[in-house]
Amino acid sequence: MSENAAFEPKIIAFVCNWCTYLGADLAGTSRLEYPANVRIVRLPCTGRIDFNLLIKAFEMKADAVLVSGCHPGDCHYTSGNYHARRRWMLFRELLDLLGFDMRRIHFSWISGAEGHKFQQVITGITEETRNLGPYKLYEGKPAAYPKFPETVLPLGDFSTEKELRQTARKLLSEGTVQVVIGYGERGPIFVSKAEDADKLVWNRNCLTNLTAYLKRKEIKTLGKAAIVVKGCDERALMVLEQESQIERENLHVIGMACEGLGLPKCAGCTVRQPRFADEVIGEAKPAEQIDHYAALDVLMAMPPEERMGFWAEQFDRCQRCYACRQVCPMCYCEQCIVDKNLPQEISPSATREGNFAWQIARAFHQAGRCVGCGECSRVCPAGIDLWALNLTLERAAEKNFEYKAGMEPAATSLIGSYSAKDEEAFIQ
Amino acid sequence: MNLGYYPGCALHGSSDDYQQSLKACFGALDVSLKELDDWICCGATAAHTLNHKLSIALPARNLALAAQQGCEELVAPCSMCSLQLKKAQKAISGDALLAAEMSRIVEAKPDGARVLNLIEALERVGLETIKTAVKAPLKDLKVACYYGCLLTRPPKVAEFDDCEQPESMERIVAALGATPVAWNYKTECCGAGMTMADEDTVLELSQKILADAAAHGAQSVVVACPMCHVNLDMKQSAIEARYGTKFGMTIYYLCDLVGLALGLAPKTLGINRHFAGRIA
Amino acid sequence: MSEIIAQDALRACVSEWLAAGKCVAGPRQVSWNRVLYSYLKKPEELLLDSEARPVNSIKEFFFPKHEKLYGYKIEGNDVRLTETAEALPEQVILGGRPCDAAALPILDHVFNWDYKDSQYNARRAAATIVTIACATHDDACFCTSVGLAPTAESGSDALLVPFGDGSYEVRCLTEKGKALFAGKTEQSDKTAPAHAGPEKKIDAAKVEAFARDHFEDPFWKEHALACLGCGVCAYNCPTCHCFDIVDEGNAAGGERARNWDSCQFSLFTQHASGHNPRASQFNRQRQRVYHKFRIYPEKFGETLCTGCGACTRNCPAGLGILGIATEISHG
Amino acid sequence: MSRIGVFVCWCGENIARTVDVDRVVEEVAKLPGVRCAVNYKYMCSDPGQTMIREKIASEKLDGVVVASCSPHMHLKTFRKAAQTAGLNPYLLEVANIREQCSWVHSDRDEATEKAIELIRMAVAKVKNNHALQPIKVPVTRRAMVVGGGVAGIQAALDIADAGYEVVMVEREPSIGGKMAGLSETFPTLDCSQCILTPRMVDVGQHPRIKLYTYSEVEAVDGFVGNFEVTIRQKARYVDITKCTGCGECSKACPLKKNKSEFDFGMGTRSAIYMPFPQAVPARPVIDKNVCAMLTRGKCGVCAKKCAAGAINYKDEDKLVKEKVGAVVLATGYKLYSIGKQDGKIAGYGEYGYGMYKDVIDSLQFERLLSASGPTNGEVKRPSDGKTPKNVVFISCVGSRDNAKGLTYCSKICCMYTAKHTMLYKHKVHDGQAHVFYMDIRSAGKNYDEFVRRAIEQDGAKYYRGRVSKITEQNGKLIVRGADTLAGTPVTVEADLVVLAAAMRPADGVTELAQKLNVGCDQFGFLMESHPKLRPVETNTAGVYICGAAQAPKDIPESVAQASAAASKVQITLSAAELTREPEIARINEKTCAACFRCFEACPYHAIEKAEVRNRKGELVKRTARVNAGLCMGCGTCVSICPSKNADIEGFTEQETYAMIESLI
Repeated sequence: MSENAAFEPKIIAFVCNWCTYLGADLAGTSRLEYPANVRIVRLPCTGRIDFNLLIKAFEMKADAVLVSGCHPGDCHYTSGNYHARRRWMLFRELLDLLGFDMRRIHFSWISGAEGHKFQQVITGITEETRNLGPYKLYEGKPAAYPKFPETVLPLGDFSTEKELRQTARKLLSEGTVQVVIGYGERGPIFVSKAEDADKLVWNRNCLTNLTAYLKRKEIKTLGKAAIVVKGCDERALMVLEQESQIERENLHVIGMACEGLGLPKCAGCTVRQPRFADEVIGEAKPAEQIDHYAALDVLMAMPPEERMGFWAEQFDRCQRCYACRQVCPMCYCEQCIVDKNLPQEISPSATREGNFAWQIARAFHQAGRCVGCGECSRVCPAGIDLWALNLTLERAAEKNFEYKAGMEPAATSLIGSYSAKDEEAFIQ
Repeated sequence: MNLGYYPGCALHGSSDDYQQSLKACFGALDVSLKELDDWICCGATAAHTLNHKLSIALPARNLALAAQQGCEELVAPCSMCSLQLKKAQKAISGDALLAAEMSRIVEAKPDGARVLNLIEALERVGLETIKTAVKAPLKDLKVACYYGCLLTRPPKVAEFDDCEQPESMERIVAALGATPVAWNYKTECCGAGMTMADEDTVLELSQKILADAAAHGAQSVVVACPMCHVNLDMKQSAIEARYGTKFGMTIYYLCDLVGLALGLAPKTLGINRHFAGRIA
Repeated sequence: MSEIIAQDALRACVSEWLAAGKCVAGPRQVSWNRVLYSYLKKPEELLLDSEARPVNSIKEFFFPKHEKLYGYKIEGNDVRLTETAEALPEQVILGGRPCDAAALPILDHVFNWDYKDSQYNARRAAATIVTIACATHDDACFCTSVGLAPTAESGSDALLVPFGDGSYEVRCLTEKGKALFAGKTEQSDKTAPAHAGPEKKIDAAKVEAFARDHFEDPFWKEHALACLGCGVCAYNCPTCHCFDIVDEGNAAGGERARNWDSCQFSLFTQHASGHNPRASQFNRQRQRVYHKFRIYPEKFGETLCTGCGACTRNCPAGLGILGIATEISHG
Repeated sequence: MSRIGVFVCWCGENIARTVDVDRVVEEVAKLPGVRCAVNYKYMCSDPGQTMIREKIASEKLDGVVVASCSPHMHLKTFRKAAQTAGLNPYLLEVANIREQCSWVHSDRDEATEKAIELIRMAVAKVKNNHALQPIKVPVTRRAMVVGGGVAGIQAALDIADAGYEVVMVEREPSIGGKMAGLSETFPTLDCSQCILTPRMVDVGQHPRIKLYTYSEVEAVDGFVGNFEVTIRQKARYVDITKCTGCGECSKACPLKKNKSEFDFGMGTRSAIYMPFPQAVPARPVIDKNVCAMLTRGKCGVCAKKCAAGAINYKDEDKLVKEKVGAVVLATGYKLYSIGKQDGKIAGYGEYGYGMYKDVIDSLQFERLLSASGPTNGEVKRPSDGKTPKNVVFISCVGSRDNAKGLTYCSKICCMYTAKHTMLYKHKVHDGQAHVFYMDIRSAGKNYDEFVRRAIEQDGAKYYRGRVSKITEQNGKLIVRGADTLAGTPVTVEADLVVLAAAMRPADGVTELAQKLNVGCDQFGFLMESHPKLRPVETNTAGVYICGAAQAPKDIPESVAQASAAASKVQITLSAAELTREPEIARINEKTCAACFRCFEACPYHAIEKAEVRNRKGELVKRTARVNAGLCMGCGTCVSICPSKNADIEGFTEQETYAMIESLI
């Protein structure tokens, strides 16, 4: 404490125009004094306050950040704060995993009539932050690579290759589809001639989540497609349909029953048998169930500063090759936020700051969408444990909203919707 | 069922009969009362008029103890105790800074336990449970339910159905088969702490209460506060002497009636230790 | 007569260099499935005689993925430049493979043919490259096809040829190399066996010839369909050297920096107007092959590929130079 | 390089006392892009605004920052000034250095530092602002008035007389509201019905007013100028087009013992009934919960009696749609529920309301006084019909009571209580009125004189103090209270007690408000968009409020406010097209990936799924698109959109990031 006696923290508050900003004004008209450390950024509604703003605020050396808006039910725009609340419920879990100092991120509901509360909240935050001292963003303790629980990596037999080829041949020769997106000896292939159907293979190297190709211009031009999916890949189709990225009826789905490719994600797989494919090839025995989240518990068991150290070491390796983005079926934006520079919300540089900003954005944009196909982790040349970020958000969605992406086709998007009943304990 | 038990000074002293009745009664409902270890004054002393912080810190410590001793529900049969404890809880829950300060002072987190006065405690046990446990229904007992001034006030803290026309005690009494009378003085003051300081006032106020109860056909008055009992029971003869009216009104603790209805002997409940009236 | 050094002696050197304040980089197991060339904190981290090949190349020790060129401060209405006087420590790049080292002379040309890139050159000057000859190769390797070999010496200051018994024959090729190992080696009369390396897989000349008159050939489309447009191939290629220059800062000031860039990104050639001369992924892939086998050779007289196979090994979609070049080479 | 002008306001001493305005000017003048920086005593004053206008012209400013009070105070003022000087108003921003700086900090250096930073943020934003043009939307030149009380009636008549069509929706079978049930009105004691009923008839007969009684607003779609309202016409079981209002049906109806809503339970009515003789429309309605025909399928007497054959037991609720351009909410009030109500104790049990027959509320007393009331204007107490000789009036029952009631003052109770004592005295000459009050609030033309008359001429006894308890003893109500002026407890043996219960918003207002996205305060009163400057507007464009729905008020005020709302409506309807604030969302259709999560999230359904087609009409791509008429500019879509193709004018990503980056 003492060495921070002279330290005056910088606090950035993002507040809505109709409640908290008016609350702050009321504190003024009522002459309620509070420390001068806070800088208020006025936005129309908490619904407008995006997580990237918080990250940027910390990059600009904020020692603490406050997000504040109307009480539930009081939103000037009826539901902006509900949307915000749902996002923060997910976002905090991600930051926590990364080992962020959660004592520096505050959320509150302050109405236009609560000048006193505004005074109290700001005073509280300022004092707490004074005691915490300056925030050394993204600096953690070096940590040994944690010991994740051992799992057997199941490997199925791939006897159904012949059937797959027959199916493809039939679809092409009968003109049901113009192209079959499948796996070849070296990787994904696009078979448009029936006689080439034998180029298709089904073996342990059929790793790529082929649904990632559905977003690509080059592939769309090939005509009506049949696509080979494993149960895990198939989940992506649900989300893509939910987000109007595919018209299911214009896509022929060949589901491959799969008992594992010997990857970590195959342990305890719950979707070995595709459920919504137009035709399913093979029968898969259900996998022995395991606790997917056990690995996260290992990470969360580390003290925050060590978690931060762990991720800093990992993200320092990130090259920004964007393989994680390119292989992801859910990353279909026409122009990725990181490729935009007015404003430059996320630094394109492979610096620690830039890489954190990028990985946080990439992961959070998957909140309630990632289907856990694990491709990002598999292809990352730097071997960054990206799966942990996705899995954390998956757990948060399941824990807070009993929501699992890509399980049923009719689901509404988690982030696009809200419930007045969403329950959290962190908003003052 | 297990409930924590905060006796406070009264039940360990002048109102020992209350404690006896309480234990017997809850025993019969097989509710075990675990007395809070190392409890201290609830603050209903001069504290709450002299030193605000102290008046919160005292109950806060008791609440902290409750939390430490893993008790989730704490019965405080004395209306002053329950009030003080609830007051403190309210104050702390509403004010983060104060909460922090209190934790510093009592060196523990003063949260947790839900505080129950006698009525709430019985409600917690459940009207149905009590109904079914009744062995000797108290039919043809006409009783005036007397809450006194502290049990229901201040409304924001006590959170009674209505601080002026409460009905929770009537519901319990009815469940025992007795007939609660409709009367006017349910929540008037009996003179409470004036007992020593200014007896005249006590006698006057208590007389009004007894008179109105009698006027509305009550044969007895049931209370849930040691102070009320002292003033209506112990002082009754003095009142009768002063105003020359014979009341002969039995003053029961609420748990007395429950106990009786459950078939316990008046002796077991310590009713024989009361001063006025005859035992039903 | 030859100089040899045992592995533990080599590790001893590493700790000595570290103690002397040098930066030592070498292959390191960074995660369960990845080996990267990266700076070492302790000698044990150095991964020797492992089948697993580092994903990246050693170029990043001279041409980092992000490099500050200079900083600026905004004061009132004027801007003040602040030079980046980064004192470069001496570097030892240990355990690179000949195909990695061979890329350095190539990069030297790029960074010096007109503008002399001081920062790159400073890094080069401060570094000693100690290569380890390959004792094995995998399906992706094709150094022999581009005129290199498991014991190629180009770009190395010293070459360590493994005996297979945990010791190496030390061939000091430059003064730097000699200086580094002076007194660290023992005399011996054995000489290390030379590993043959992969059979010749592609014919660079054929590829260049094909490139000359097949610019519009449908071949390129067919072979690019699977490409997802990430930067793995370029970023981990020892010879790819494209970069982007960005200004990053805020109201107080900021920096001008050089970041890696890849011709495989759609934004690489995107015009401000929105028009993109390489609109589709196959254009970009074709560009990469052209640059390596036609455009660069035309300018500098050598192929922009050392046959390390990194692009093929690491491509998420199983593509890479080797596949395409092979197809062209065999008809 | 931009040319920004910074204008620092002293706000007299308010800012200058704690913020060193000279230093501020000196510092911000150094900011890149700042062309000039000046300070002045009162920027909002005419000379202040002139200064801004002149500088814009002389310095060719392309952006302005005014450092002054909260933007909620004067942003509009200054933007207007900029506009008159030819600068696009949206190139002006306000830095709030009063409410959020000088007023909350005492350390002069800290406050000055903060002021400088706040201005720096504003400058950074302005640099990134761009000119915005107001949005034009077409207008349906009709209005809807919800609520047929005196406020609604006034509003409807004003709008209709101005030449616009009005749709009036009233929940009860007749318009007239509370006022129709009152006896006489203060301070003139003229008969309430005598002044109201003619206005009611006007409404009923007005060629431009379309009346929906016994109807409720089911749903509201659209936006200012373009609302589509769905109205539920509740089944009346009487065809009002055939019915002549002769009243034979009610006479014949065998079920006469139903509490009359109009008499607040003091009187009775038959199952088929007209709420009161002067009802508009003068048509009966069948209470479907009691009518024997509708409950048990037996009876049908009224149908037999009805010569016009207007009775229709098969009648059902109907849903009708109406298009309007503006809406007036005049939904009125109800009384604070005291004591026992439907078996539940609601508060103030000490007064025994609902336990003691002769404890009644003020509206019930109005009916006792009213010539058209259940007692034909004779004051008789409910329990035994005796004429009460001692009547106690208690004011502030529920009002101004932080402990267990409502914090606000219901405003009219003092006056009508005084009125009650008078009218009572005039009817019961040997009677005595007692009033327990906290304060007498009689501000208003001839109001205080009126109260004086009650006390001095009609001899009402006023006790300044609260009543602690009412008890009943052998037929008398023992009222125990205090006279704090005399400093003594008071006990009155009363025959009747009248409680001046607080005014609360009518039931269902919050639900209605939600349908229109209008805010309510913590008590449920409709929220005006500015307490002083926009008292009848709401935060939803095109929706206006008046009468007791907004806050407790008396008849003259309600009428005045109704006319105010009416004139606002006329402004909205005056042009075929109206202009809206352009600070709304926009979508970059070029890079929109059409995932339509914004479509799901938008609270105003302002996002459309659109298609982009080329000249040949082929589909190029799908995209989200903003309906400028619907968008309210909350920006929820911006956060939902991963690649920020959605952005919000006035708070764009670029502006916001510039602000944050200026905080270094």
